[in-house]
Amino acid sequence: MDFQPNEDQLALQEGLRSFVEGRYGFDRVPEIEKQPFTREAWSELAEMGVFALRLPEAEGGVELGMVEAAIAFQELGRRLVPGPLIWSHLAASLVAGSATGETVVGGLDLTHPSSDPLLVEYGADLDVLLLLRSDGIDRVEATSLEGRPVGIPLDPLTPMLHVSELPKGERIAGADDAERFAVEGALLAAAQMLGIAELTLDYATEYARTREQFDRPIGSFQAIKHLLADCYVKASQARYAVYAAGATLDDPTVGDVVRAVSSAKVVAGEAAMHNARKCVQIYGGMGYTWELPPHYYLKRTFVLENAFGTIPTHAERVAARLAA
Amino acid sequence: MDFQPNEDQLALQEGLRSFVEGRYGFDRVPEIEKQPFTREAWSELAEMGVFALRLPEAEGGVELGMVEAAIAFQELGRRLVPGPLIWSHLAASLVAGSATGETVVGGLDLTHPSSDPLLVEYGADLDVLLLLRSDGIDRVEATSLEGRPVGIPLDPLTPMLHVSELPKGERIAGADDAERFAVEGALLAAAQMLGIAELTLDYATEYARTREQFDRPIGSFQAIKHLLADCYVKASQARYAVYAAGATLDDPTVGDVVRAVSSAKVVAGEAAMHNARKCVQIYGGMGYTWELPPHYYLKRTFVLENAFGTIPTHAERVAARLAA
Amino acid sequence: MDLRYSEADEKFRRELRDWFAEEVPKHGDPPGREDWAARREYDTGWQRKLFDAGYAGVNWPKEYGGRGATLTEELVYYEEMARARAPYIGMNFVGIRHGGPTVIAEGDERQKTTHLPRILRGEEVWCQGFSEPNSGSDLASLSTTAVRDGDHYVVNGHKIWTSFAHAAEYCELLVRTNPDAPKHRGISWMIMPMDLDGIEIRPLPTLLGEIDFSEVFLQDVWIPAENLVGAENDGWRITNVTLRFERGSAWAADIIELQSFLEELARLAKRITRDDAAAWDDRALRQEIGHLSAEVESLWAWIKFSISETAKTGIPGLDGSAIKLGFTELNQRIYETGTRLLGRAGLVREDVGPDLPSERIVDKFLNTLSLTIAAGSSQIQRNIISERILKLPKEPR
Amino acid sequence: MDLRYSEADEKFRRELRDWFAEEVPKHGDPPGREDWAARREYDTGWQRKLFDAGYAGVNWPKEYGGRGATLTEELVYYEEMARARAPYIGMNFVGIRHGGPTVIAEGDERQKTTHLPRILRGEEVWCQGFSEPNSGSDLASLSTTAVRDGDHYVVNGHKIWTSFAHAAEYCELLVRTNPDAPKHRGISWMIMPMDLDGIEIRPLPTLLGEIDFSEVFLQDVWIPAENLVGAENDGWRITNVTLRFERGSAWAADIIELQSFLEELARLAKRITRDDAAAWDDRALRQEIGHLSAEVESLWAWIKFSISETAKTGIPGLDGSAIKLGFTELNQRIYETGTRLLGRAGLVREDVGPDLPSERIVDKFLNTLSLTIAAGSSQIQRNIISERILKLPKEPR
Repeated sequence: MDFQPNEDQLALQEGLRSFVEGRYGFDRVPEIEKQPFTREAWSELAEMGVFALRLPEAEGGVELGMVEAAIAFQELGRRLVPGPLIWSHLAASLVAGSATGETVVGGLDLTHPSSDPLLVEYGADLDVLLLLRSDGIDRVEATSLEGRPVGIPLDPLTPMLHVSELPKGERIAGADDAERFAVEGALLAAAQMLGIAELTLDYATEYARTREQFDRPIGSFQAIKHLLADCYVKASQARYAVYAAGATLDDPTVGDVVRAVSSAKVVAGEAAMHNARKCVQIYGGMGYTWELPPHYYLKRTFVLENAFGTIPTHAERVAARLAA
Repeated sequence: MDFQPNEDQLALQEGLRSFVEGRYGFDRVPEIEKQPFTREAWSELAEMGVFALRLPEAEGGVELGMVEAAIAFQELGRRLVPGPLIWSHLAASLVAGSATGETVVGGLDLTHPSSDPLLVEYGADLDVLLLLRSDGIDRVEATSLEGRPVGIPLDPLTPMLHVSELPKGERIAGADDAERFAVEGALLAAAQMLGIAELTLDYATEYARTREQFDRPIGSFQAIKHLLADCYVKASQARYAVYAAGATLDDPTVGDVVRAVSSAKVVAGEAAMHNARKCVQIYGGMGYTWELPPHYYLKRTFVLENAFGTIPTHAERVAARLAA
Repeated sequence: MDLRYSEADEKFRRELRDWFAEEVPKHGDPPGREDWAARREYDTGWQRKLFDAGYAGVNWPKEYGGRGATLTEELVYYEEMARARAPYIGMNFVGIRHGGPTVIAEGDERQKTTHLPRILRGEEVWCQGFSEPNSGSDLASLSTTAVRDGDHYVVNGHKIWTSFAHAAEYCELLVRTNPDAPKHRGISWMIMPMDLDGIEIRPLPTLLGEIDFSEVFLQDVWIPAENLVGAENDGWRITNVTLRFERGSAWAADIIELQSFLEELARLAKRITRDDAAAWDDRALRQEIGHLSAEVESLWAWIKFSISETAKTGIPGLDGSAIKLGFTELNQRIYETGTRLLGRAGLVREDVGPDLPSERIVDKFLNTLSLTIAAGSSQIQRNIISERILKLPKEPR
Repeated sequence: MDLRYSEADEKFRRELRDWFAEEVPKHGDPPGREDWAARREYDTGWQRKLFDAGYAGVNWPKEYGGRGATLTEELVYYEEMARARAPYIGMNFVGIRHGGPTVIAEGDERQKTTHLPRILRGEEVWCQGFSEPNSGSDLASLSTTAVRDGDHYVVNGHKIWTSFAHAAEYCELLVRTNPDAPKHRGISWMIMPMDLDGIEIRPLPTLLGEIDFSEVFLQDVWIPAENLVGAENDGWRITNVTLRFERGSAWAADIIELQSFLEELARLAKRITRDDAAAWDDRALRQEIGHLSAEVESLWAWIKFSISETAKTGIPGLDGSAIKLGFTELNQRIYETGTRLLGRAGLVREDVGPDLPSERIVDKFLNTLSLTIAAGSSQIQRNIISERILKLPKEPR
């Protein structure tokens, strides 16, 4: 057992972090916000291997595992990289052109029938929409989608297409792949939330070190210190839960995959929401402005919390395993 | 509207507080613990009017209302006064001798059938046991009870009789009285928990003012201050929720009785548990000793939380009214 | 302890209820977020209607054109306002709830006759110039200076979080008039006309994307000395007196709104399906909503207690901070629950389905994030509670 | 990042599992709470068996009679110990986990050969003399004095929270040897034989009613100077080094125990009925238990990460405080959930029904209340995390 990142994993992390910091640093957000999705940016992500990461070499991939995918998505989460990242990554082996970024693939999780409106993230930017159902995956060409772009999405970096009716689509994969999508999708969303939990902690810590009130940095007050200490614990819990779930998916003999992944989604969801909320609070009035980072992170957290199963859904899934 | 205690209410509170402080102050606990229930102490409580409070004058009572009963039970709760207080108070109009303390009446709430063991508080000290069922109230003579005194009750001041089987009993009241018992019982338990929330706040505040570490009173650290500020908010919420429920029972035209009482049980339960827990924590190592007050309050809180419906039960009851 | 309203209160309630029932629908729906002129018209128009009906400044003394209502009548007013979903006080907020009451308490006769009737009639909009970029929680450290020059003060500084600055005719302004005194002792309170030279307004978009707030830059603004309210350097006391009076019954309308929102959530949860069942079938959700409702009830009772206390003693108690803390934290939790209940419908800030009020719920949730920060953050309130109410020792500085 | 154990680890695991399967049942059930002689016999007897089988001091270096196991083997040891519900370390705790390792790291040869083998064989029980009535969170302010007199130290003071003091042969004692130095610089660490004159032990009942802890009064206790461990006045550093090594894998057994307790709760909830349904049918309860389990998983992963880091760097990282904070707070929540699930059966501290383990669950809940206080309260851990890990500025003093 060596539950430390190996050198390749560290290199992957470093490479992605430096790419993402440069391309998606907060100073770029005002510009990105005007047009969150562009084909050029998407190609760059493909070149970085974000989608092909786990494909066999023969298919143009690098044959990495879920731990590496989790590390990659953690970095994407840290800088709120926009686009249907999870769907295109999952689709790499199913939809031609997804791995290279030529075909932009999004999706809708329909495994849990609900009365929710049909809101497709980046719907207007897609080539292909996948419909994830319990018994299989259906493919719909984006051109056949009828819908209305939502005027004000919650997350300014996640535009939504409100689809009036779903075409039936073409069945391209069965129940096994559907189950795999659901589980891996949940983990990748958790990984992005881990990134959010980390960066909101970093932002809030830095702000607390420099912002002065009552002639001292606010970070010298226990009230702020203890909030941040709790944020640190939550971000750490999220980190190791996500990595452990990745390692379990990579070798299911080391644990229960569903339990590991659902635990990660619960803990990372909790951490992202907690830390983003505290980040707003610690920034004080500035946390309530559009111009500073905290609100973007909080808003994205809601998007990811509602992707591939919420905290209560996954908590119940863990409970079901306990009782098994 | 004048939601302030009137002079009579203040006098009642003051009278009871001074009686209870003298007779049940913490210095008396080691002695009381050896024998939590005595007939003499019970007679004194009866003389103070604890049981006859709401009876008509013709029946030896003082014709007061639920607000006054809540005030009285808040004071009893503050000093952990032992005995089947709620049952004997409720039974005053139903069981001869209950109001005067000559007949000691306890009870078991069976309105929600469960697999819980039959644990009767102060079972070995009772004359009469009432069985509260949804469709009525049954009376059982304590002499006919077969059971085993529990060696180690959680609350050292609340001995338990573990009854093996319940006699059928004699039906002495119908569904209306049963409903009344359930609602008023919940409020009186909430009132006692209010007392606990208040006194644990007082104890912890006083300790924080005097205990020094790092060359300052621990109460000068924000970590402790903010814990106590939250305790203050909880105790206040409990106080006014309990009083409002009392006023609503006294005049049901001012609100929804069930909603008011269930809200009080939720909020007071939450406050007592929170404040008792924080009191242990703020006392630090001393909070973990038998010799100091915090643990007695925490233990009694569990007893009251499980009396006349728990927090989740009452929260659901409130929800049902919202959806009505 | 009596929760029954008097016959006079109930008569007032019936009167109000009838009037709201008639007037609220007539006043129509509020205009869009960015139509400033229309919003001003809507808010001040409603204020004018209130004034004409005798309901403006319900808690202001009669001598200044208010209704001089008792505190319980005020409570009835807020209750009925919330029940009728009457227009929110909006742009009149600072004038009616803050600036006006301060002028009533501390202003001179000229200030009173100049401003009070116009505020009541919706003819004057006020804004607030208190916070500064470096003076948030530590408001008393403010550094905007006012230097006396003849019969004027020359003001320089930078204010932030000024709501509706560009729509306002006047600003209640805190300035430092004595830089050498201890920080609480060198502050003055003045009325700044917003049309003076040297005032620059720069909108500050909130996380809602709204530009209701601005930064206000003051460069050599010459304010007539007669606009000083109260004594020079007595501004901190003046501010705190008003603040303390402001709290209390003002929460009443919000509390009623929260209770009806929780009822709405219960209805919504019955309509929303998840996994082929109504969301309301989820006991965890029911318990959560029931729990939140119980807490709202308790705050409502607390406010009634606090108002009754003020009615008796004439002075608001110390509980304002504690009620503010409890209320604002609870408010956030309630709207977070609402947003979570919406599921993916909560990922948009406009309504995307029949009976799915995403816009209102999500925007309100975002709005609640400001409540635990503005007017003294939760951290500041906890300090106040622990030091002033619980008498815990101060921190070493 | 690899969670797979090596073949050698797995071999060790099989070996251990077989041995525990054979020996645990033979060792029988622990004796009653107050039968001290039997408890000592039970705890030290088990230690002796571990020693004879080569499993004593699994993390101690081989040269001192330990197994010198790798950190992952140590983890395997704790995992299997928890799975087998092997006897708890009990009275051997201070010697094996604290006093012994300190002597290994800082003691001289004589101290090592005198104490280490006897601790390992269960022949020496140690207790801890660190806390004092006025030195809890602020341990470094301790005031028990040791004054050198010839080849002895004369010790006077008052210690508290000393576990099993009356059963122990030795006490690891912190004393002040230089009253004039800054508080962290005047402390020494010594080994005090418990049979010296001048030691008075007074039991301190806990909220469980147990008397595992005592106060220890020291009046002119003459401790041989050779019992000083490390240099005079270097005791604070020595204590902290050991503390830091102590954390980490030691939580592993508790984590496994928590996971199996949550599984037990799920089974229990299926048997308990409430309102004519199984408690487990309550979605709110299932979500709560699932949520708690997810958090346990995350801490387990964190501990594995932390152990792997230590294995690589040789030095435990700074996360010990954070893991302690997370683990102890979670532990309390889990046993509170268990106690609440018991309902009225949780109002007694003995078993009152078939398959209703009230005694164990309720007592364990009460026990968890100490976890957020002892060995650095949650408040102290948050200070450490914020100052040492997050590098936030210190408070003014």
